[in-house]
Amino acid sequence: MSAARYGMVIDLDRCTGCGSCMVACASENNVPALPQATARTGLTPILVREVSNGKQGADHREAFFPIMCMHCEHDTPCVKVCPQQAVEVDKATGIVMQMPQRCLGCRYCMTACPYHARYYNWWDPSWPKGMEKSLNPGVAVRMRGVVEKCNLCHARLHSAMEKAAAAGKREIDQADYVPACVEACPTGAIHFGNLADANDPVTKESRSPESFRLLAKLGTEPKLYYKSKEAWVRAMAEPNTAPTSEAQHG
Amino acid sequence: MASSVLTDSRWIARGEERTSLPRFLLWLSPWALLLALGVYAAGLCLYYGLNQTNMDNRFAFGLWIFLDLGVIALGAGAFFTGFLVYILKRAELKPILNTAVVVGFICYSGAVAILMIDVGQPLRAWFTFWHPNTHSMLTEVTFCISCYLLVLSLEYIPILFRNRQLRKIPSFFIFEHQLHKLVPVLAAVGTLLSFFHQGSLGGLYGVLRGRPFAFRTGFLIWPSTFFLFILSAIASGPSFLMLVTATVEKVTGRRLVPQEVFGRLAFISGLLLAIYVAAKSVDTLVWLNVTSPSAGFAPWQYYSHKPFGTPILFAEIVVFGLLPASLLLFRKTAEHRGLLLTAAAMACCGILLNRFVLTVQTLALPTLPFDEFLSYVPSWQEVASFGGVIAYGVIVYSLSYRYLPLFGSKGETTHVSGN
Amino acid sequence: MRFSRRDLLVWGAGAAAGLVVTPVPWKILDDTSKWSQNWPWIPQPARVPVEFKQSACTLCPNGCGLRVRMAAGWAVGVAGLSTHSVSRGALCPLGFGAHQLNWQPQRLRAVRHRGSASSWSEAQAAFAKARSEGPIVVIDGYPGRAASFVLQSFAEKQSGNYRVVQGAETRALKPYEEWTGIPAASLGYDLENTTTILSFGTPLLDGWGVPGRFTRLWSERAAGTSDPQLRLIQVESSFSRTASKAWQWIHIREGSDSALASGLARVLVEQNLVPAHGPIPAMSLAEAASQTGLTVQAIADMARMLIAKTPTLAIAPDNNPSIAALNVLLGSVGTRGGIVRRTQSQQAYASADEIPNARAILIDSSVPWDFAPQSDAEVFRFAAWDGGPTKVDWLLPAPGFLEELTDVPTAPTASVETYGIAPSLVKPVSEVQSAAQFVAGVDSSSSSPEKVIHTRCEELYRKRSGAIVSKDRTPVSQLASAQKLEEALQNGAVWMDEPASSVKLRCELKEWPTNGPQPGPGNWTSEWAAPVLPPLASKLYIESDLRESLHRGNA
Amino acid sequence: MRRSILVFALGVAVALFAGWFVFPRVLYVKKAQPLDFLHKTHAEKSGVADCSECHTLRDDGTFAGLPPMEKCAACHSDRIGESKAETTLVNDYIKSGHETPWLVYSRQPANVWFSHAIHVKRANLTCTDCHSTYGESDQVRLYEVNRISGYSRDIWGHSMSRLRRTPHDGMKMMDCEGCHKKHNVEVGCLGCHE
Amino acid sequence: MFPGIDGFHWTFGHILFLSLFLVVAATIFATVISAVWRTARDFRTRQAIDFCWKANFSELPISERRCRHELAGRVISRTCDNAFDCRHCAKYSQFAVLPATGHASSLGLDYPNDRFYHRGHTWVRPEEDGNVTVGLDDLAEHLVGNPDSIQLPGVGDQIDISQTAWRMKKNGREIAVRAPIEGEIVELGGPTKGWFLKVRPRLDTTNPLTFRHLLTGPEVHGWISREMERLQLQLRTPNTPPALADGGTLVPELMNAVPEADWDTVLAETFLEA
Repeated sequence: MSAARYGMVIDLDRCTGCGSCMVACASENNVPALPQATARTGLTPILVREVSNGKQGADHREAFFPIMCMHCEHDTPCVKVCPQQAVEVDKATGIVMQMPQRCLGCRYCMTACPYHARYYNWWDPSWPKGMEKSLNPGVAVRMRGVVEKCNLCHARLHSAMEKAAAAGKREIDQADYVPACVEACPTGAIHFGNLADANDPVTKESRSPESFRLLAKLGTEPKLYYKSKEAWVRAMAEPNTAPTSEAQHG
Repeated sequence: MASSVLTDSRWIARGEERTSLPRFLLWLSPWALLLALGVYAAGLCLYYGLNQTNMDNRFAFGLWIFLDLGVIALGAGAFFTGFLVYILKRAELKPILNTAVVVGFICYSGAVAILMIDVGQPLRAWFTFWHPNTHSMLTEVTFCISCYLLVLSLEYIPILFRNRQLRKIPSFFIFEHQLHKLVPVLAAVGTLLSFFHQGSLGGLYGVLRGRPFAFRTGFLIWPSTFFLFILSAIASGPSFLMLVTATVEKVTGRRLVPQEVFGRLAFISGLLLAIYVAAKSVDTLVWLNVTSPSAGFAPWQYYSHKPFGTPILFAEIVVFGLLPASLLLFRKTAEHRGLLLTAAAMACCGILLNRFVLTVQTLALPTLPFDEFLSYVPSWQEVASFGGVIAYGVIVYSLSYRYLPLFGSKGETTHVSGN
Repeated sequence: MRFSRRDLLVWGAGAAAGLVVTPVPWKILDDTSKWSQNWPWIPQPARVPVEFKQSACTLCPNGCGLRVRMAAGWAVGVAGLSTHSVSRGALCPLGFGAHQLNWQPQRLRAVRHRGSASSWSEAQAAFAKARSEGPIVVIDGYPGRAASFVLQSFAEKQSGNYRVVQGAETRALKPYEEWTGIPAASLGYDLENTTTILSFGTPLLDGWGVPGRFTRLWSERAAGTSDPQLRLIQVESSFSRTASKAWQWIHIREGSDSALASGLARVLVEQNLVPAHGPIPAMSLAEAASQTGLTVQAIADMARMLIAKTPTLAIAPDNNPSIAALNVLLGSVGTRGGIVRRTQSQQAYASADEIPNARAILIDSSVPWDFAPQSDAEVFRFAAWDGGPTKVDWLLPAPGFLEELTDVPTAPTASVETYGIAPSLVKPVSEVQSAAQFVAGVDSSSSSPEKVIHTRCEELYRKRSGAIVSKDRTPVSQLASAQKLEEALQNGAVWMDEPASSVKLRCELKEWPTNGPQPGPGNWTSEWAAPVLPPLASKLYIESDLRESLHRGNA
Repeated sequence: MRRSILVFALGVAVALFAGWFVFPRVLYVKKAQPLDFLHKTHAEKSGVADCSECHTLRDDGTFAGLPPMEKCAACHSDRIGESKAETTLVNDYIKSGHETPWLVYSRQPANVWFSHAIHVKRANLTCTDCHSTYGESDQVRLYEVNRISGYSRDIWGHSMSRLRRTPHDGMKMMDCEGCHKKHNVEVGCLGCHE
Repeated sequence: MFPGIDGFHWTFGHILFLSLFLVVAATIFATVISAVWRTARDFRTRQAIDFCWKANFSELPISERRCRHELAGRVISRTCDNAFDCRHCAKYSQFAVLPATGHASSLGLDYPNDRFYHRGHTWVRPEEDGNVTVGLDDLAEHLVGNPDSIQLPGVGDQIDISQTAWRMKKNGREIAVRAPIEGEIVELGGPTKGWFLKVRPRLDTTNPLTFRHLLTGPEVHGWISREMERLQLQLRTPNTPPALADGGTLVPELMNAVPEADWDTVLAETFLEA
């Protein structure tokens, strides 16, 4: 399989903030919904954040940012800091891989991640009696005390690879590998593709002037792009250009 | 018989005056209670997991990282004194050496204990040795701290074997003697290790490209905080030793070390602190004007959040840096015991404040434009395990002081050659 | 010679030294870490092959198509069925977690009589007794299903009554029912052909109607462009999700929808912006302006905006007659891109708002939990989930998500007749019965949903109109047999009728309505039959600030 | 002095004995398979030539693992021979329709993702490359499970030191890596983990 | 961490980091090992025993380390620097010839002249069969009286000069009695017999070196009188009757008579413990 660089362009003008991606992701990755969890301790590998232009009344505008692992390419903060190589950037796919079974739960990577896209299993995962039957067989349940995050639905890549291999093919059929959030988005706001492939529509889209990346100046080269016609939304990319407001998270 | 039950004089070096056993136990009991509470809290964290703490996905590091950085900085006195005595042959500091070793041992073992409680999977901590990521500062820290703790325990053994009863066992006695002759080697190793991990602890946050508040550029792979931490650690270490010794002297109402030792320590501490403050100021200016803006962060943003306004920066550099440095450096103030100790205390506080800012404030500050400033209050379990470590320190030190020749008693000074 | 303490120490030292060169410490180190990676108390999914099946979601009357991931006979994942011609591969967020609903702690697993445990036989006996003693009212929340047919015919046989609890979308069509005489259940919105939509706080992008229908339409024709083919004007007092994505958000005062409608009507009529003169609202433009908080000019501009690109369709979240009247004025009733009549059928349902007195009331599980019948009759309520305290005599566990075979009639807002089948994919977690099965148990003469579905498929085949749509579109006329048609529907295909525009609909408005909307259920989650959220959907509310901020006013 | 050397040596000796001989027997629990199934016999009697005749790949490429009961029932629907195992098979499993609770020697933990399809179809490995000649086994060996980790002993391998190992002994990650290095196939963590 | 283990790469970082770590670990390990080895060596070459006593000796208070010749009044003041082993003392012979000032009576304590005395308050008496008997001297007897328990070595065991010969327990305090002479134990005695050990000395009794390190004649008086002074000081605790009845003779079972005294110090200095 020739090296790919999987990435996304999320069209913020299309995101209505419905949250389907969050639910689909949690369901795909066997994330438990724990009664104890709060907005600060829950597991939401993809989290839709609401932002506003800070204006009041009729001029008020809002947009929604689905935040997940940005799969940074250049000295990836989390990879660099993990003491025991539980995180790595996969050479074949460019996916930033988190290995819960290797992780010792020091959470250094969480402090390193500027996007807060990493989550810690504060509790033992558990489900109401019988509900464990509804777990996705493709994904092993993580244990308490480890960090996890979006790995671009790697289980789906597994089955795609296996399917290809069974058919005697070396390359996977791109149609077989679509992350859950992409599949779930009712407005098709999340575009997933191979940035290494110049002809991939996502590659083209990522180069459009309307596309941008969060905190690009940190120089971590995220493979997750956002896109918007709205100037104020694009200004959200950097803290010192972002419209300041008290109304945010009011 | 009653007299022999209620006394432990057989264990106390001959000619040393120590308070009666009951009074000693009375002194220990509150600390023992605190320790027990700490152990219980730690047990909760290990059994139920870290949901017992108030940390969360944004505040992934809490009280414990501040504690670790703090005590390890204060524990730096151990390696530094060893370095001065054995490598630079500053014999006048010998009287403080044993106490330095014990303090160091306490700080490091405490830090490691807390570390083991606050990682989610202590059973897998050894993976760091098996699959180390050599680019991670934490790997360096882990390796160095575990090695240095070993060194400290080895340095502790001779002091331990000098106990009046243990020394009666010939093999112990000889081993102690032989090991003691090799301690300079350990001191050298300890210096190397400490140099690296004190630095790496600074690097820990300095390398966080994703946290422009902490991120620093530097020399080769080391961010400037690497060197600042070493400096601040060796500056505060001696001050902390002075504090400990002075406290013990107060508690026991006895002169333990000659005044000139204090003078010497004060000078060293003051000098290094002054250098540190200078370096720190330069670093801060570079960071405010170059590093941070180039990452897209306007410096004023960091200080727009109460309570972390610019006063904290001022306090860190001037109030707890420049001021104690000058107090320690000027002969006049340094000779006045009260001022001396105040200055030492301020120096230590300054170092703690610096560690606090670098750890807690870094996490509290938002990075994404639509993040909010977060606050975090440790849960009682965190505070209790913190207190447990302090109690552990007090207990170990008290026992060492009572039963071991910490301050150059007859046992320590004379050493006839083996043959 | 005796073994002194010293010897013991030396021996211990030796043992320790020896142990280091045995597997003991190292193997234990390795195995304990392995143990920590496989903690026995953490559930792991079964190692079983995975397959995908098609069905439809019947948790609400919109019947979105599902692609269900199955393992060991259980649903282990839900996704939208992209080939489904109604929902077009989209689902609401709740749908994606629905496969876990059946194991919710609130799931009803046993018959309960006035709070205490009972049995099906007792319930059956009680129902039979009630039936022999007097009329029975059957209440349905999802009319048009095979099951509904069974219930309705049973009710009528009993000289009882069949009543329906209608969703907000259907209720919103009530005014047109009054003015056209066509039952609301036969009306729909021709969204696909409209160019301007004036939405009065309707959550069009937030679960209104079939989620996939409008969101896809919007994303194809409107999203991300300043001059969209489909103009969505959202009139709302607070800043909603729909408002955030609308082409224009008109910010008016709370509850001044009618006023705005009247204002717009005045402008349209007075400035001859609409061809035929209709009735003129009593309210003056200035009055409307002051009520809505907009300027007179703004309302005038807005009116022009409405006719700039026609057809224009005003959509209300409730049965607000003024808004309906505005549609009439705009000539958007019975025309392409407006309110359309999608079927010839005159099928009208009596509303459950008032209930004739009866010996017993049978409530189907499709009725929203918050519906409480105003009657002192004996209540037999079917439900899959316990939605909290409510006054019922018999609480009867109904099949949960994908636990029963059912058919999917046309969605309330649809502009075209559709028909689909939602096969049962998982076995019930406990002994459950649907209302229809229960009735059949009591009255041997009544038919079963399976049979009804079968006959309906045969009818469709006989009519030969419309087509079977899945990946591709096959006219019914080209199908070999009714058998084939049923099979296709079983596998996620949908029967679609010819486009609605062919069906005529006449509507005149005598005078401008003055009465306001009658209150009905509020946002989309309370519309939803299941009273409990899927656990993963609850994360939206608890672990993110996404949903709590819904309906947050900014003004 | 001499005495203490002796005592010390005694300590070492005891530790060595305990560590190398007692410990493994304590750590691993031996379990018997529900039936003594013999690959050899089946290869000979029923003329099954190829492993994949029973251990099949599904259409989606996933590995079916051990054959389902129907496969056995196909021949054993009525008993062949008089062996006790035969009786158990027919009565306890085929008649009652229960799957046989085989203890899988090479079962990896839940977090491991191993694709037979990729290794067999793409890398052209043969079954024996990993499973040795177990396909010709003429006796059933006991299944040994690790008390602490719950792993089959085959994962660590039968040589406690992992030094004197037969080529196919041991299925730890190190062994996977060894083979991958040999054929220089590089995969990331999630290449083999879930 | 090591080549072949997941995550190891032959990169500069790995090599540098790990070699540095291994060097450090090796150094620490080597340090410990060499300390252990040196310890073992000291024991092998019996230097350990010797060293223990020397170290102990060096930590005795100066007043306890007076030279025998000072005791005998041959010199004004001299501190022993040979751990009471006059056999190898360069100064011994040159002082020994000087006249002793001091008379031979011994303050009501019984110090017969037929034996030699060790500073640890033991005596050695040569027997006809060439063996010697070893016992506690009178002062020690007065202190300890009847010990609660005695732990004698076995027949055939070696004892060394100034090493522990046997142990006694009294009032829960352990007393290690130092051997006055080196040799092999041939018979065991006890307080009842008035002697504790019968020893075959390494050198025969005719050899002058055998007893050279032990006190005789006038030295004994000087020594005992100083010991008595020390006792007097140490036992003069505020709330006790004068320990030394009628100014001279000791009361028996002194330890029981004056229980509140600092017996750890008294016994340690009497039996030459640190």
